[in-house]
Amino acid sequence: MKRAAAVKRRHVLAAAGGLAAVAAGLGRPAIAAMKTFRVGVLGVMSGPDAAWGLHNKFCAIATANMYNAVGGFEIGGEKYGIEVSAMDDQLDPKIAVAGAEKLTQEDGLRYVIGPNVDTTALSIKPVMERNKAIYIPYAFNKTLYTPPAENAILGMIASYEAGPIIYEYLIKTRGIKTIAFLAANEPDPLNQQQAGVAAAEKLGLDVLVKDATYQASATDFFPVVSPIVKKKPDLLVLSGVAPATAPLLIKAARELGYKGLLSTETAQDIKILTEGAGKYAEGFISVGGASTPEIRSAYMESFVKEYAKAAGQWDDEAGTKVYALEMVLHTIAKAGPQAIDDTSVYKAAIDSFTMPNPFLKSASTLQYVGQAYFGQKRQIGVPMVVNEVKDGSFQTLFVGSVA
Amino acid sequence: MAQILIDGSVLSASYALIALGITLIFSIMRLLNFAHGELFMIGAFMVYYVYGAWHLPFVLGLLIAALVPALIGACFEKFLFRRVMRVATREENSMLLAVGTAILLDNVALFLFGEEQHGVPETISGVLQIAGGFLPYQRLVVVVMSLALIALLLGFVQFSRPGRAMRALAQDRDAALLMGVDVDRTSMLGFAIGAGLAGLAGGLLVTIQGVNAGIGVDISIKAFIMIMIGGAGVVSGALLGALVLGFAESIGYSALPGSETYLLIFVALVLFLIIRPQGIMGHPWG
Amino acid sequence: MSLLEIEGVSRRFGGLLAVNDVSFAVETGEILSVIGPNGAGKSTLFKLIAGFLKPSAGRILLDGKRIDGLRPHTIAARGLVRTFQETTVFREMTALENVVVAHHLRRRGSILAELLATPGVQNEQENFVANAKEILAHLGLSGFEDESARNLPHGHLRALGIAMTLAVRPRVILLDEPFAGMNSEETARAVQIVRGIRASGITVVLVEHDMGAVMRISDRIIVLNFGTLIASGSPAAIQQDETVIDAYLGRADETAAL
Amino acid sequence: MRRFSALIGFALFAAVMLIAVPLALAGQGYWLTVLTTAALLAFGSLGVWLTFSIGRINIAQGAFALIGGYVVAILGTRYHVSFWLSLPLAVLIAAAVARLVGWPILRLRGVYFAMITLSLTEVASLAFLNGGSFTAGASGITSIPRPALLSSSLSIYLASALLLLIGIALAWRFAASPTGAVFRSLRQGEELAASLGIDVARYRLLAFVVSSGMGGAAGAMFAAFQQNIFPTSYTVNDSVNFMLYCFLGGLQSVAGPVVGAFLLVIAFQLLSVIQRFQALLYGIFMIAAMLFLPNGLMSLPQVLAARRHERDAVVPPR
Repeated sequence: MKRAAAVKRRHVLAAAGGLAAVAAGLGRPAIAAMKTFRVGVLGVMSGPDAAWGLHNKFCAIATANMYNAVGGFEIGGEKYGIEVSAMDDQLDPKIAVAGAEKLTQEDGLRYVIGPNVDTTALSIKPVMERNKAIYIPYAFNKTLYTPPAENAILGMIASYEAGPIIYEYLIKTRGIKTIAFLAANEPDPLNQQQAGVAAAEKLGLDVLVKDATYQASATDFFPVVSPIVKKKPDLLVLSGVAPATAPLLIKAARELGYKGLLSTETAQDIKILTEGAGKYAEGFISVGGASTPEIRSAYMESFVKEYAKAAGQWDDEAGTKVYALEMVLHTIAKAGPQAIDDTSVYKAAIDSFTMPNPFLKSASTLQYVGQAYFGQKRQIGVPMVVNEVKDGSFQTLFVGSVA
Repeated sequence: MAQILIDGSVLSASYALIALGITLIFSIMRLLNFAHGELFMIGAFMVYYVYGAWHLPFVLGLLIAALVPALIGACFEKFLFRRVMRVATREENSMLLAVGTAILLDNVALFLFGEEQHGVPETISGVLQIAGGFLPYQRLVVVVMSLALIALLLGFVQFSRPGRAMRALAQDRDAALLMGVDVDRTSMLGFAIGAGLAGLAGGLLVTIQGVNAGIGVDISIKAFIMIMIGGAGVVSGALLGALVLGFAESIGYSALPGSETYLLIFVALVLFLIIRPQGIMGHPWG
Repeated sequence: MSLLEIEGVSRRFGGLLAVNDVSFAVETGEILSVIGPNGAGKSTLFKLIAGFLKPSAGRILLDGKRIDGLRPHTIAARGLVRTFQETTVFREMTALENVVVAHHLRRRGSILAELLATPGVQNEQENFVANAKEILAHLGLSGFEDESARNLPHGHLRALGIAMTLAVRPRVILLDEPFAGMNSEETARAVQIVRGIRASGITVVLVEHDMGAVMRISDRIIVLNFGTLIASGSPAAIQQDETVIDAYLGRADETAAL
Repeated sequence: MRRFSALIGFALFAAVMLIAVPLALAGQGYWLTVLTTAALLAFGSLGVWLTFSIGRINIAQGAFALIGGYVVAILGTRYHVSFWLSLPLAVLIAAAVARLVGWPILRLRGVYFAMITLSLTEVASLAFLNGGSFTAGASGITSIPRPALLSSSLSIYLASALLLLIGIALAWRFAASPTGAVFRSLRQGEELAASLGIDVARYRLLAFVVSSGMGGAAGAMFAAFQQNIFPTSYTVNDSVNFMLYCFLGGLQSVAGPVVGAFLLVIAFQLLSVIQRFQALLYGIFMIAAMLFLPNGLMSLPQVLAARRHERDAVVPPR
């Protein structure tokens, strides 16, 4: 069945604008004269889940445009114009493989941002490993990042990393003792559910419901939720819930008389939440974009403007994806120009790399993390912002980070 | 237990509108309306815009949720199906055309409405508690309105002149022609009413489930399941199919986690069709 | 032992007894007609014999072996083939292809041999084509071999239907209203064809409304009314039979009254 | 004569697929991948085409591709069975499943058969989703070993192209053989066929089993080439697409599904600008085809010829 997970409104005109922006960037004579660094974006850019891939694309374009506007990005003493090649994989593994082949072989790219989910990321894994091309998936399957695989870098916080941090915070501040988990029967949510259960047990929580699932295409959640809320857990975790489903689950739980806390480890959309669940959305805890308004730097503000120019409007959910191209560029700058064509040079530089986080007001550093989960540093250490819904909008509960 | 009964009734009542619509079109046109779920989705979006976004009365939203899909249905019948069914050399043609209209509507909706999930405020808030089960008033509203609409439709088909023409057409196309039924107009009306029912179901359910542009396929599949259970083209079969599916879902979901429920529903359906290919109420076919 | 024996056959549809305890026998080489008013159960009887319906009670024997309950293709393989009331042919094939397909029971090649188009299979097909052309010519359809069946005139379609049945080489052929909708000239030709079939050694059972043709062609006639066999005998005897006249007249009165 | 020109066409196509394409695109993994995809989809569609020839609208091919893929995945990752052994096994198992479910469901016709086969696609997907550790559930099976001899894009492409050529030959021989004529007769009248001594149930089962075996082979090749398989690898949309390739190319000739699959797969890769409109274009294209070209793209020359004839004729024929 078609995935019902819809994320964020996409404007046709905005997309057309994005294409125009790429074309304009190419046409500029100043850039044509200098060397160019080309980066690929591969992800879902059409259909119901288009927002996921479009976020990656427009973030890359925004970063590229910002550097191109100031005469390029400096690598080894030379300025490079930055060019983005975007490919739509339609969330179809078959098409994703063709796209990966095109980007790595036909276009000769060594750095690709994306894809968005396990199925597409795992499909292109052999292609990327064979071609020794670095790629930055936003998918959580551990085999992508654990040896012998060495070319994938997780672009965001994995929900299995976020879970323990959130539960620990809630134990301390709200005194929760019992917990229940509910997930869609799909790879990402199920993995997150398992990881969440393991983390909760480690923290000494009493896990009342471990393996409740629902069909991804379900629309009425009363039958699914009612057996869970009967057990009255202190916290009900909606593992890896799709933004489209979250409000329906929240509403169902509350209408069935559930009084405890509700949380998820994935990013949500406030408009969808409040529209779908109304007053019931209050108090819902989720992981936010890594750049909520309260913590933005001036650089982030200008990024937001640049993004809006390319995409038509800023989208808070894109906040988790602003880091990818920035990290790639600075790591290459640190490793030296050979890294542009030889990713082993890049990988050698990963372990010791740090840079100040340009997107946050407060001083913090960006680095590669993931040793604990993957046995090697194959994750971008983006800050983890945890939100709570208050009066119909997100409020930052706390900012955490992963090792 | 009470909850299972409540959930089953809510699901069955709303599914019945979907099943009645698709079975009506089937009985008159001998056509499986693949775009039924898409018409449901469009109806849901109409209520979302009229009631949710523009804050006009819910009933006006429902009216538009019935009219827009009905108009689309009428146009499909007049400009596409009538033409193709007249010249078609293979019976596949009209079905493939229906698949085409479904794909078309799916994508037009994606462009017009975006892929974002939408919801509307409740028309009435509060939760009724009966025998330990929870029944939000909103769901009660959906059940009552569904039942009223079903009664209205059955009355229309039974007693009105166009309704009788539809029944005649459903029974025997040639005989209806001989009896002086305007076949073209009645077909168009039947398609429009069937599509309008789908839109109404969507418009009612958007208050519970919300809507996004991708739900069409799933709704269509549910509609197919219901008419396969009950028998295609038979009103009583559609109602029975809705009852069976609604309670299968509510019992299944509370007894079995996740997607096993639908696996069982499908397997049971295939086994059932082996024994009784015409469905419970249907006439033998195939 | 008769060629085809119907013994106490009944068929019930819900509460309706469409065929009620009918028994008769068909002898080798005869032309037997089944007549009766509309709804008398003639078509149901045909379907029962040819295996398209299963009897609720009774036995049907071909060469003394039971065929009731067997599926139509098996009964065809035993040598009993029916035609259809409507002019049923494969409309999107040419006349020749129609008759060639009807040689199915004589195919000997395995599917593998067919896919590889072995000389044996090719040979066999050539024989079928030659034979099909012969049958078509015999039924006055030469020149129409490569015409799509959909374009054939009505009368030729019925001839084509008979041509296809002949290609099966049956011993018994059931003709369902072979003369319906024909003018007298066409009927005369069709009667000749049916006689020709009998002359080639095939036993003929037919259901027909055209009394003139039935009386001319039949060796024997049986009459059904409300699913029950009410008379059987030579054409001359049937024409004198009171119950038969009543059955037909009764119906005629009803029709007139409507 | 017609057979001769068809042979020449087939030989030309084979030469292009096996000689010209590898020479021209040897180093270009991307295009080889696109053509591999097109070839495998075309192969699967040829099966659906066979079921069309008996008059059944088959929306189950995704289910059999899924079965084929999982056979290769499970045998390859857990029991280290060579792909060259598991490929025929995948075909056999898909065919066996088709034989089992085909017998009852083939009694249904028209839209009922379409609905039940569409349900089968759902059943397969849900069954693999709920298969526990045997199918690895929602997380699917990844890291399927590459088949021996098929380590490069070129070799995978060649294997797929060869498979497609075999598929075309198979479907073509079926269509041309007496069995093919029996298939076509079933589409036009099962009762009449039965009365002529044709075992209707057996022949329609044969078509469905062969079709599903081909679906299994396509899924097996895809799994080996992508090295992974998930319950969602083939959905109702994929099953519908298999059917659409046939229909849009044309149901009259074996070339139909091949033309349909290649044209649509390649066109949408070339016109990446319109990729976002792909599904919309499918929809419009289908409706337009139904209205103006009900016999598929392959009938375009005839339709144009008829138009020209109509226009040029001073006196209307007959």
